[in-house]
Amino acid sequence: MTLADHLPILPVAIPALAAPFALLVMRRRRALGINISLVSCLAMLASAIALMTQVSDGTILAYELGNWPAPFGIVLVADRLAAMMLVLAATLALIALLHAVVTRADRKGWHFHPLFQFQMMGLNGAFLTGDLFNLFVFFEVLLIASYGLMLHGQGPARLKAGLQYVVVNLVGSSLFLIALGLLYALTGTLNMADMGLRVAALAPEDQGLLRIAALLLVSVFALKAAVAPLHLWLVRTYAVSTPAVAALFAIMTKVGVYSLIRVVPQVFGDGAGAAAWVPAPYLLPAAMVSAGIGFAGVFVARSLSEQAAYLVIGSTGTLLIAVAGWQTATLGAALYYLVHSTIAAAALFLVAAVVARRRGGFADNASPGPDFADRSAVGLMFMLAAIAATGLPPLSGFIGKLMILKSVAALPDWGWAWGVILVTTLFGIIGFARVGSTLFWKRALSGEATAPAATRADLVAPAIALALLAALSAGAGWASAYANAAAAQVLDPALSARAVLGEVAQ
Amino acid sequence: MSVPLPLAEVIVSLLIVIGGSFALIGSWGLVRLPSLMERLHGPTKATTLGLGGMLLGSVAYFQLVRGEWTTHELLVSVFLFVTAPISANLIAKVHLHRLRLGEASEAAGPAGRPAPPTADTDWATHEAPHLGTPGDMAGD
Amino acid sequence: MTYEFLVASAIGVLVAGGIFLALRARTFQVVLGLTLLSYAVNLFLFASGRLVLNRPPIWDKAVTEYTDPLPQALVLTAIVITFGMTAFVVILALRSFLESGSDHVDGDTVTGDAQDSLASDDTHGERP
Amino acid sequence: MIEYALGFGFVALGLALALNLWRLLKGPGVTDRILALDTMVINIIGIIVLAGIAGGSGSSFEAALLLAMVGFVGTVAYAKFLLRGDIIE
Amino acid sequence: MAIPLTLITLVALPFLAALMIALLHDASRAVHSGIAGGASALGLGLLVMLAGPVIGGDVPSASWQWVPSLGLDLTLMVDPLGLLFGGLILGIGLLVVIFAHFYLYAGEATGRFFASLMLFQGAMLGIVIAGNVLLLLVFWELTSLSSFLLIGFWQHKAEARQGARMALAITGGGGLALIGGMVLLGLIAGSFDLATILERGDLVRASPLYPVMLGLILIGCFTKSAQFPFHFWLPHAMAAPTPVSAYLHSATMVKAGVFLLARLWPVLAGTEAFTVIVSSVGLVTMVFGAGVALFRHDLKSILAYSTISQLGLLVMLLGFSLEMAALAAVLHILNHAAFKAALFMSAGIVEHETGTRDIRRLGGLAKVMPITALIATLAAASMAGLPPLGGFISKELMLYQTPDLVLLGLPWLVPALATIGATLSVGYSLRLARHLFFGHPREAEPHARAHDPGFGMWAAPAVLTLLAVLLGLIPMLLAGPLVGAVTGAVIGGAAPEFDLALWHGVNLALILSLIAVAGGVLLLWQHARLLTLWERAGLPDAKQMYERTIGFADTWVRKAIVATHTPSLQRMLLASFAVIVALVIDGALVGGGVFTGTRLGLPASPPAIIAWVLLIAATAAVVNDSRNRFRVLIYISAIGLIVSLAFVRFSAPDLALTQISVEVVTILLLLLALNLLPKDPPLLSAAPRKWRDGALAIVGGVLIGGVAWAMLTRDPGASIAAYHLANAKPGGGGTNVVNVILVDFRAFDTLGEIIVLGIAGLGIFALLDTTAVGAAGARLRRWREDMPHSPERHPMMLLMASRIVLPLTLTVGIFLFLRGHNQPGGGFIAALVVAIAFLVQYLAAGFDWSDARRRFSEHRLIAWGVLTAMATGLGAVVFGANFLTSTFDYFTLPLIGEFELASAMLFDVGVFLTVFGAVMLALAQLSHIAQRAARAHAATLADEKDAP
Amino acid sequence: MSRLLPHPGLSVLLVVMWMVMVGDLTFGTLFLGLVLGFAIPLFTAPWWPGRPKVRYLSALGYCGLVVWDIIIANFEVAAIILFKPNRDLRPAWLAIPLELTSPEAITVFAGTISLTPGTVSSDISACGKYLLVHALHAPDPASEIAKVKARYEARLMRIFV
Repeated sequence: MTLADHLPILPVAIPALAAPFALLVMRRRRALGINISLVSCLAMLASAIALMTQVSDGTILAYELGNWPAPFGIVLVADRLAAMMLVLAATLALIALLHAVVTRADRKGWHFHPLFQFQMMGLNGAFLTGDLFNLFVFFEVLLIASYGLMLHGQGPARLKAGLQYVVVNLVGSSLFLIALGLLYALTGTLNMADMGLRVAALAPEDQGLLRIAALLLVSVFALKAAVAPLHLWLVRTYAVSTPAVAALFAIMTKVGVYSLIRVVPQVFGDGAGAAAWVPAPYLLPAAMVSAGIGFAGVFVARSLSEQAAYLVIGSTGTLLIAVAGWQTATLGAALYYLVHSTIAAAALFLVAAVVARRRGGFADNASPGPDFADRSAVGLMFMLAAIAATGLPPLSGFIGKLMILKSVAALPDWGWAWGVILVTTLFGIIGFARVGSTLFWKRALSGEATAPAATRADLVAPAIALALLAALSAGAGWASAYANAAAAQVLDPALSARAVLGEVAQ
Repeated sequence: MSVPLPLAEVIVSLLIVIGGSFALIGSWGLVRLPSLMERLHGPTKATTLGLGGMLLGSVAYFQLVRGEWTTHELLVSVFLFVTAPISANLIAKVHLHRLRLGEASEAAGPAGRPAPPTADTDWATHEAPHLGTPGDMAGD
Repeated sequence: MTYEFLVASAIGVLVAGGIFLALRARTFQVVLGLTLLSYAVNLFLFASGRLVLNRPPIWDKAVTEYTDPLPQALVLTAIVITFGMTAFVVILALRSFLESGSDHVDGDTVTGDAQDSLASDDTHGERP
Repeated sequence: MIEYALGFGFVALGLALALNLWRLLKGPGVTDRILALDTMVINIIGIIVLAGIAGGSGSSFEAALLLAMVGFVGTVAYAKFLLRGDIIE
Repeated sequence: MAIPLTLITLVALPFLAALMIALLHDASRAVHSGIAGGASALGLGLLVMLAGPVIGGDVPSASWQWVPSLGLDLTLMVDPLGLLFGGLILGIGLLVVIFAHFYLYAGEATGRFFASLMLFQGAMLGIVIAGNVLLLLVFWELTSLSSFLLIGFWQHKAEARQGARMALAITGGGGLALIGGMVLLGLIAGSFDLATILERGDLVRASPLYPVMLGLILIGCFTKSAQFPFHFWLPHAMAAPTPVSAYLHSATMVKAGVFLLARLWPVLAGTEAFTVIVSSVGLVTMVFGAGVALFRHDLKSILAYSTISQLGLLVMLLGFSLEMAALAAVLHILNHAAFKAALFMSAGIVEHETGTRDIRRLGGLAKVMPITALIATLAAASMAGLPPLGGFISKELMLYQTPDLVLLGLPWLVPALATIGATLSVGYSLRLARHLFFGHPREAEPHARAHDPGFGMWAAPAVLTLLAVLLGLIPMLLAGPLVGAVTGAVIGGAAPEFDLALWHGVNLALILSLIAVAGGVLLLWQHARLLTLWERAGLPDAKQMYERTIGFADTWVRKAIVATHTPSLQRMLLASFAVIVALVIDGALVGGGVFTGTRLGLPASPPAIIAWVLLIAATAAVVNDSRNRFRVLIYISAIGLIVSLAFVRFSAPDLALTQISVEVVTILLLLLALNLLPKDPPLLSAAPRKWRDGALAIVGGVLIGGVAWAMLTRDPGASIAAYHLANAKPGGGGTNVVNVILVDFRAFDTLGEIIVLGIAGLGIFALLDTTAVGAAGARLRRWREDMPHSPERHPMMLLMASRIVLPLTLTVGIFLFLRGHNQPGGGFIAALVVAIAFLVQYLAAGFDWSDARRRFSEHRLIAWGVLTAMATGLGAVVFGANFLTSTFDYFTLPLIGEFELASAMLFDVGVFLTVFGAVMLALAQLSHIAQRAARAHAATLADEKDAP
Repeated sequence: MSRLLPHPGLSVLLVVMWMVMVGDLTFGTLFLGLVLGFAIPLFTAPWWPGRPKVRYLSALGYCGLVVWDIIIANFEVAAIILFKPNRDLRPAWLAIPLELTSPEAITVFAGTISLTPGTVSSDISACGKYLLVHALHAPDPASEIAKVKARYEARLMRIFV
């Protein structure tokens, strides 16, 4: 066995090691802790990319923890989709961490870096695991870590929002457990691939329970993905979080989307009887409503961070519209747009932070303030971020939306989908134009120019994010091809079943 | 030990019955006795002889009937003997405290309220133990 | 009266109580509601292995029949996690009460609450 | 024979539990409720012990042991709360 | 130079220029304009190089793959149409740059200006030479964005910001419609390659989706080229600096719509729908624009509406679906570009010199600025369509075509309206020239300092006017071949025979244009009276409508959002629970299947039933009594007791142990918290809400309970647990299968689980670490115990007992840990027991006393615990096995006898450490925070005292 | 000696307890028990500062006595609960003057009183010289006090020197 054989465990193991070490050194030698955190993120990225290169040819790596054969032990499954999410998460983490360190946001408490690493461990684990209960565990890991991060810096606003966030997610976890119990009671297994096979063999008298379980499970994912009407928790939570954290949170809702994409075809595919493609009747309308609400929020929001928070809802809705098609093309489009929208939202949160840092008391509210440092540079960044957020050229959002529009056109009610997508985009454009022109063009008559920013280093992180979006747009050919391949792989559960359970299962 | 089975069964059953009855009596006392201080006596039965009986019964059963050496039931009794008085003591303290506060729900029993031991001191619940006296645990 | 009925109905009652309390406006009640819910959920998850009497999953040459051990392991994990979460939410509720002086779930100030001993003058909450 | 004894024991402890419940709900004093809870722990230990005998396995005695400890801690905590408010000061 | 390279450079040049200027934004104006002009000139040169062959009939094109899966390729091609527009964009661009260099005032951000200008130029150029419709869309939206920057260039002006926003909203929105239309077009035609699409016109027109597609595309075109009713953004775009207006509204921005109509003419044109919609919209716009222009007083506003009108003319011509009309359109595009740019620049000059654009304040400028007067007048004449200027020819052609189109079944309608339009345009053109330059000055002030600008400033308009003149004098020589080729490109075939000349003999067109001229003069003569009528009419202003619509949408959407999205936990949870209930019901109804399964039930024993009653009663008490918080805690622990009893009964000893120990810790935690929380505050919910929630709760309870029943009454199928049971001893080396699952089969879960607990500990620490400061600290210091307390801090008996309880409990803990692998117990339970043992110390002896004797740091315990667990996992990797692979063996020592060592035990140690650390951290932190807050405060006070 | 074995009695108790808990009489168990019996008191010594001198033999005798009393008294109290109506009940507060001084001794004394049914030691006086005991049925408090002091306190005086 070489290290390459253990590649799938690395994205989980690295942060799980880094976190306690950071915790040990944090109190006495902060700098060392920061370095541990940064190095760990780089290592994560490296391992994720290595994993991607391994699976990009379509191989599915199954890593049996403790050498216990699947489905009896826990197995990690690394396929194109998982690798993609891992790379995305690591990249985002690097950007967020960079911003946190540069802006010294990580110095408000003792536990930022350990929590951050644990958060990454939770995310990576959730992306890799092929076991439903293990997925629950990693959900909890990333949630509790996110509680800590979300409350980082504290203050009344965060505490209020945090309480709501935590309670809602606790209810979600309970729901998850009920669904799990039901599924185990019916199928007698926890391994997703195995469960997929067993679900297909269920007796007719169990179909009702099966459907209930499936619906509950899906609703848990919807709650995490903040799909209307389960989205109410998101806005305040994200708007009040420390910007670096909020930027990282951009991927948290995508975990729900990911789980949906991962579990539904694998477990509730064609063979699943009453639970076949179970979210079908609800997903599309819910997605449309989310998109509507999200961009309506962008349209009326009164501060950048609030806009960014609503954007998260809106973009998730948009990409779920595509997901609801459950076809290779639509799913491929959705995956490409998923990557884009995650980075775009992060960029917007970071720009909001940069603005707030420079405008003093005016923060990032959409109200005219005095002139501030690097106004035109920041303004340009905001414009690019807004372009990305609304999906205009030349950044990747445009290509993503084109892919979605084109692929969705094959669906029965494509008209609705198109209408929602196009109109919401318009709302976004108007909203961003208004806020941007007020923030960066209008000048308050009163109020002296705020002092020049202590550092310009905080411009780096958002710049990197925007550069990534440009790259994603330039390399859209490769990226979209990869996304489509990943989609095709996900939609053929037999592949992963074979990889996980071996030929015998077939 | 070699005890003929019937006898063993008799012993076990007897212990179980005694234990059960005392537990029941204790709880009955908890219900019927007039005020808290009296009720407080109920559980002590259940604790000591009630549980003790059943635990001994269990030991005897595994020992004599099944011939397995299981003694760790006794530990339960050990713990209870150590802890039960403390629980009773604290509950009594709370009662005295609330009695002094005049909580409506906390009625004095037939024994009335305890008089202070002497003129110049009061019970520890109402007056911090004097320095240097056994009750003075503030130093710890 | 079968054990199955007892357990199922108990789960139902706990869930009902949990939902009702979780929808109250005071943090403490919400916490209670979550506690009830977690009892119900643990029982439910445990029940997914069905009910078996006197067959603990302790391996023994003599015994051939065991209850399903897996749900027990899952519930154990679940209990631990729920404990951690509950602890966190309790502290969070307390903390936000201390910060805002209100134990309303949305941090709204409730008229008629005497608990807030802090005069409104010094609320220099965060230090930058 | 033992079966009958066990049956008696179970019924007795069951009744005891019921009586505790009555006291637990009725009060009147909060001390009565604490006491009821304390007694309940004892009775439940009893039930566990009897169940152990009935099931012929000692695997549940640790539960009894733990209950004995934990019941004590609970009572102490409640009492300390009522006496001092801050149970760990 | 190779064709592909040429094309890519052609497009890239402006963007590179923009980039350079942006990078050198601190450099002087000369540098900026130099780069911009140089880029434009270079591009123009390249285009000229291509001109010969293109007009000769071959279409240089190049293609690179970009997003194959999408059909979006980087295809560039220069056909005559592209050539014409490219020429206009670059040529006029160059002139505008020169003009702007002199026009811009000192101290203006020329860097930003020229960068945006180049950006825009690149986008425009991209539109006209894009060979792939999706690529065209990319550039299309880019023009909207860059024009946003240009129009808003004077950021401090409110109207500039509004104008920019409006332009972006309208054109960008139209662009979205266009995206839809183009994607549809591509899907219908089966390709997004422009050339391919242009060949498949019949296929497209036959498609059932054609109307939708047409509608979407037309919205795109109309918004861009300001057709009625989307025209209103254009006049407000005049807030931009004049060079920008000259560029956007003569040759580029607004022409993009016209260009697209022309580009897709072979595909779209010819159908009834196309002809009627396009031509009528164009007609209306033409007349409407001209009419408004006649009554404007702001120079640029007049030009703006004239632009609208002229664009209407072009659109109408293209809408005719006639080849000759197309030709006329092409010619007029050329003309309009020339005279309109010239006029804007002259307007800029006038404003620059006189400081006003209100023609009512100006007049007789011909004396003081003759050159400008000459240029502007000639250009205006061309706009009016007077001979011998280019405008005349194209208008002739237009009028000549009008009878061929019949709308509403009225053959005279189109010619009549066209003539009216022409008349009006004669009117406003003449009025413009006359008011500005002839008669005598109306106001002295602006007149005083007016004089001709330097050559640099009037050179550009001069060139354009010259072009306009020559287009009239020698049209065939100058533009004949080009127009022919372009027309061919537009109609997608050979251009019809045509001859461009001033004189075609007396025909309808001539008569009509004579009428127009006469009418124009008449209008000018009667203008004052007409003006009063017009102002009395007071037509609605589209801009206000727009503003109102946006404002309306904003207020109401915001109302709706605020109403629904004010963060309220109760609402969030209500939504969640409602969804859950609905879904369960759906599952039950749709899924079908039977409710009660076939499994035989186990008869319940009497104590069990009583315990059940107890649980129900306690739950009811919790709900009903939840106001008295302390009491509720007692009920809760009663419930916990019953649950653990259930675990014992249903043969789950490990669960019972866990439940019991977790129970007590939770209670301690709640008591600690409750000490500072209100003890029995009034309840808040009103009755109706209670009923609603109660109903929901009952439904939810019944549903979940029912599901549980359905589940419990079914026989389990084959479970993977069988494998665990079979392999626990041989494979995992332990007889307690649950524990083996936890530390071996599913150790990965446990790893996550302890991490959750560890994080919870850290989070709690972080939360409480800051209680001493800020509002919380202040509140804590003022916190008065709300119930009188007993003075005795440490009851003697308790303290004495605790000293013996500690070692006893520790022993039990170690015992539970060691046997965990084979009997109920294990690291987690042991950790909780040990934690409880220490907590008893804290309870009895107080925090300080006990904490002083503590020999461990919780943070380190957590860290080392996780590390230990990870180490066991990685240890396996070191030995080449998979992560968390366990091993075990039996050893025998003399005297001791045989005993087992399993690597899983080490993992369990990790569990123990983490859990113990987390629990201690949480509770120790929470204890006596009030005192600690006071202490911290005292300390800070002391520091402050020491400081000075 | 006292530093390595702070509480010899405790150590013995732990070893016995370990044997009882593990429930087999192999040498391995005993060895582990001895290790724990040595280590745990050492580890927990800081939490038990007092070093009471105890006569262990007489302590054992005392335990026997107490157990016997418990059994007897249980039946008495059971009789009271079952058959004596509340109106005939004569509960009383007894303030028992203490001659014991060490907290350990007093605690044991109070514990004994609580364990033997019919009496519950409720509180100690602030001066530490009196023990407040509640008797379920004490028609004659004085004799009750005398009995308790004679039967238990006297013996404890001899055990705790």
